[in-house]
Amino acid sequence: MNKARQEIDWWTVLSRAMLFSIIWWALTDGADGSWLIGGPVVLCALVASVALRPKEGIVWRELLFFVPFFLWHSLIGGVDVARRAFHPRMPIAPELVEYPLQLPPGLPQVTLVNIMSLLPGTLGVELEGQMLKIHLLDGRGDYLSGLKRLERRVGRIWVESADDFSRG
Amino acid sequence: MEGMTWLGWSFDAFVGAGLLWLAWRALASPDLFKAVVLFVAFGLLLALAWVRLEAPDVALAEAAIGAGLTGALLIAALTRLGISMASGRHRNNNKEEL
Amino acid sequence: MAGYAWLLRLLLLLLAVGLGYAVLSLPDQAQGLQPDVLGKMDQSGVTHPVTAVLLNFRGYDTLLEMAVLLLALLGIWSLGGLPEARPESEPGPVLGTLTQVLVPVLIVVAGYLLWTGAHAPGGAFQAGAVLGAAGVLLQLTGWRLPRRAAGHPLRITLVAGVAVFLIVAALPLPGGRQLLEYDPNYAGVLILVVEAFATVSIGVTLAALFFGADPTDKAPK
Amino acid sequence: MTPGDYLSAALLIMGSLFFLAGTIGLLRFPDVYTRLHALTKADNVGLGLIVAALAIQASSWAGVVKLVLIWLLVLLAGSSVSHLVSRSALHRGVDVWKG
Amino acid sequence: MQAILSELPWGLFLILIPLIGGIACFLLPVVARRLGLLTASLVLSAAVGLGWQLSSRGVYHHAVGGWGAPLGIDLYADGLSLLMLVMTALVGFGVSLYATGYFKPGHLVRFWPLWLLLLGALNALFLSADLFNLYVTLELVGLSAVALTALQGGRDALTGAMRYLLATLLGSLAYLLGVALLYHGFGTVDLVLLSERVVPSPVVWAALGLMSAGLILKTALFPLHFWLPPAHASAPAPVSAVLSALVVKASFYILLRLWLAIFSDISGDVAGLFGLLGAGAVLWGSLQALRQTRVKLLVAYSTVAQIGYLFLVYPLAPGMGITAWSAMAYLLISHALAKAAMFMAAGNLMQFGGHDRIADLDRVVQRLPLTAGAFALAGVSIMGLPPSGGFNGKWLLLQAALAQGRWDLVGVIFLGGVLAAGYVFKVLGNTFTQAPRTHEPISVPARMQWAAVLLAAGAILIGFLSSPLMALLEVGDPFNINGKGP
Amino acid sequence: MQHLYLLLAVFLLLNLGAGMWRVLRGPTAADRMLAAQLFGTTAVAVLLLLAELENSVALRDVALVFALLAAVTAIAFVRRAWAGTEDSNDTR
Amino acid sequence: MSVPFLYALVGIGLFCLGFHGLIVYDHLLRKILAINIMGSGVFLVLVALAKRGGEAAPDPVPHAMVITGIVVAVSATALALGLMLKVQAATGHAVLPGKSRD
Repeated sequence: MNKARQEIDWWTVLSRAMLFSIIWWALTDGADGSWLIGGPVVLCALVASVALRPKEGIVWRELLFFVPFFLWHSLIGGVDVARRAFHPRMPIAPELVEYPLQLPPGLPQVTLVNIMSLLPGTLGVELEGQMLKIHLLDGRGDYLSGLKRLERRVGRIWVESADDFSRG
Repeated sequence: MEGMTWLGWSFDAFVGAGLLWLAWRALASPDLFKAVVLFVAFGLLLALAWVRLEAPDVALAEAAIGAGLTGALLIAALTRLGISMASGRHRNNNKEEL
Repeated sequence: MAGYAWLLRLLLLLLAVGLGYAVLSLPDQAQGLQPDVLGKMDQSGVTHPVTAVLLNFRGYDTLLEMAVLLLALLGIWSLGGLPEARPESEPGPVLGTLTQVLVPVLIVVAGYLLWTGAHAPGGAFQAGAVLGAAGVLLQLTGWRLPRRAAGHPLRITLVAGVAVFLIVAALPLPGGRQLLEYDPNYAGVLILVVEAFATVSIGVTLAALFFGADPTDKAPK
Repeated sequence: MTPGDYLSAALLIMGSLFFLAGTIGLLRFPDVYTRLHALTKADNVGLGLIVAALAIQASSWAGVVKLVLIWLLVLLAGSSVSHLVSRSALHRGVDVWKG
Repeated sequence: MQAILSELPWGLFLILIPLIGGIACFLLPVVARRLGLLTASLVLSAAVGLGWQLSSRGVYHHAVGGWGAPLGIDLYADGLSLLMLVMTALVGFGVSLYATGYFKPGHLVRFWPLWLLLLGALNALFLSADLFNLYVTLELVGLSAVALTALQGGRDALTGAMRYLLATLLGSLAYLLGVALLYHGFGTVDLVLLSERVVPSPVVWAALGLMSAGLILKTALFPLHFWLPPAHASAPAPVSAVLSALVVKASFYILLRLWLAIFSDISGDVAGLFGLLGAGAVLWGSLQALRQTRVKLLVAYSTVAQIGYLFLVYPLAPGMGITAWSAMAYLLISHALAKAAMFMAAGNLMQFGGHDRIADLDRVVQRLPLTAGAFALAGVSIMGLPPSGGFNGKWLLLQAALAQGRWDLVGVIFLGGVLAAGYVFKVLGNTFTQAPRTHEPISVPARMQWAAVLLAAGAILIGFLSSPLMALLEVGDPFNINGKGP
Repeated sequence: MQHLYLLLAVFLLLNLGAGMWRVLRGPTAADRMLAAQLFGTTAVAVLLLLAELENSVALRDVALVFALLAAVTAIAFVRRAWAGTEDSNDTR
Repeated sequence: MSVPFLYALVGIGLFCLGFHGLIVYDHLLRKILAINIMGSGVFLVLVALAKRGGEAAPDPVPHAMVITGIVVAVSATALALGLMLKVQAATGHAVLPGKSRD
């Protein structure tokens, strides 16, 4: 009955309040007096956000490490696809493969699918249980090791999977 | 400054021509879904026209309505009409019935 | 039939040429109300001209315009339920997450557009539209208004914008002043109150337009 | 032009080229899935580079955060949509193009 | 007391009361019926209050927001606006009364908010002196009218409503483009200021064409009447009454205002065109009405014809001034009352017999005497027989035509009257006879019959009220009789 | 710098025009939808460039709204129009 | 001819194109699109002509009018789409019955 209420995690609430406040600050350019409206608005967003997803746990340090990794690889992804698009003979060999996931369901898996679509050669097509169908732009190369590395890094960001994917 | 004027002109000319072309195709294409997508694109281009005309208020309204609501409304209506959105090779499916 | 289409096109071409000629015959200088608007800005309660026109100088139009929006919803509700789309499948975790992230951000941005309307482009309608998009997104993810909120709470939210606007508009009347004549000292606050309610009402109305039928309707045909 | 301006200009031009690549891919690639690859990756990198270029020019930190926010939103929307579209294409039995 | 009453902003009440009433009916469906009737009576009293105010203090003027004309929006009421407002309040009250008997509870709950918003929108329209504000009210009127048409569902009503919606939107857009051109040409959308600033130019010509075409389409003047019969004939009876009596008059009113304020000086040729179309409408509409086999379609085509008479006034006005304009005033109000009564009577017949086929009307005179009487009374006014408002209108029109030697128009007026007699008696004749297919009557509530009788009697009564009506009409000199002159 | 912003805006606009070819050709509805998605992203870029050109906060707000709502039409498409598996005719 | 006039002419063009579409095509969805395109044309004329006269900030009144107009257009579109669905449910077709103009 009080399930939702019990599950409220104050760290989550606080971090999200911070996040929305930062967004508000960025939007209003830190104008004076904007908080008179900003306060209630951030509160509304917070309520909606908690109602939709009561909690999640991020390992902030790992997220910070992840950013340069992601930026670099998405740049590579862009260059890769651009190269294939511009190439006169269009060197692609698409393939649909299945990839067994180690990540727990929920945010970790969703993050993986979302990020995968931005990295070289991979596109997350379908998520069913622990099986992920991936569309590869070029099935000839070694995509498996890259995927495994990505999965590990994504796993470390989230509290629920951080222990299983810790460094070492 | 000469170059700026010229570039601005060509931008406006492309937007204007694009608007007319999209409107024409949206009305004339036999596939209703195509018409809806073209109309959504028309709305987005119109937002650029408002920007060029120094009407950011209108552009904001157009962006919010055109990108968020009209497209969704039209697509939902199209689905409720029961029009199948099959491939282009099966024209008979998505031509408007009479 | 071909001859007829040809004639129609010719007539429309003539119409276009005629209208185009009329437009081109206008002088190169605009002769609008811009000087009047700028001259009265200090009494309007806001510093952004478009907002001043929308909510003060021509606020009466905006009041009626909100009635139009409400009316469209009443019209759709009175149609008595639209044919249902095919039953929806599971939204899937990716869409669910997207909605969970976007909806709060949409709320913040709507609030920002409302706030910024007082001195820069933005305002109640734009904010309401963004809020409405959040409602559409929720519906597309499979979320439905809880039953206990679908009756009076929903109806009150839908009319709140018009109702508050009407009240604020009528406030000066007992004092012998005109409809919508704000005291310049309080104009800013009053406009903000009207806009805040309008934003919520517009957002909810747009989302309800997307939903289609009165959610309390027992048996949509 | 300051060194920052040169950097911005370079980033802007590169970003636009990525947009071009996305469009070329959209036109040349053979099926929905491959076109999705082209669109999401190239356009998001393109927008990222443009955002980076403009961030260099930005006058305040709030402006930078706003630009990054816009980019992140487009990234999120782009990757989610590409997943959703490819998923429903698969469900509807759109075959994968092979050589 | 009297001082306070004459100070009250009655015009604003006419707009605010129905808006508030509509919202209240939406929020409290349980008491919607009582609220609706209360609102309709309040609107009627506010209209009376405004009339009293006008007769004692001259034109009503209210600068919304206190800004004044070019920047703000002005509300304005003179004799002409008052005529429309009183007409709206009278028909509105009758329709409200009638609707409580006509609709089943489920539909009635949906009817009230839509109808009260329409009432408020009509009042706002008749009170506005601002072209863009008129556009907004025009859309408000159009959308609520369409929603009301489709209220009970059914194939004909839905397709009729759809056609109506497209026509009304098209008309509004043409009007709006005209407003855009006028604004950019002369820097204001206020009617009074525009009338001072307008000079003949291509922009005015284009605006004249667009706005006239759009408003004529919305008024359903021949040959742009194609959408009217299906919508008016298939809508629920009280809605048909409102559509024919009030809604088409709204766009006509705007056209008239535009004409008087701006366009009459610009072009006299267009008046001839209006007269021609009006004559076409009278003849074509009457002939079509004669051909119909269903009461409601017959009445709907009769509306097409009667709208024609209103346009016959334009070519006669320059020479005859007040005679022609008074004719128009009589025709406007008597047609509104009579046509509303006719549609209500048709609704009663439909409820009574379950159909409205003319040939199968089964001894209605004996079994539904009040309804048959209402139809007959309304018919007297529509035909233009004395003593009735319709007679006064057509008599004045005839005088104007005779005085100017417009024998063609005289012929049209006569022929229209004869044809009207034909279609009215076509219905009445069948009410006496026993139909080949008899049917079991379904009882019709008394208030539905009385509402029709009251409005029909009103149409007759107008004929006796010529001097007070004329006095009111001249408040504010809406037709420029004393001002610019012909 | 100003020249470059406007030049690239024109370039991106032309790019969009080329993308419209995909809307016309299809072949599946999803292909058409993709082009609309391209429109959204590109419009954000064009708006950001124009915002820089005119140094206008408002245009950045327009871009922000575009970015936020770019997904809505596509999601409506996926959830309403292209949901289900009953039609397996479209092979491409 | 300056930029505002260019856009105003495009607006006129859209108005006429939409008008043509409204008359010529039978499917109600297309008619609704046509009405919307006509509306956009009118709005374009309103806003474009407000920018005449070059460098000064444009007249805000037409902008406010267009925002009002956009709300009205959305309301009308939503109502029209709902009505179209009901017409299709009642008649089986999303076209108006009667004399088809092809």
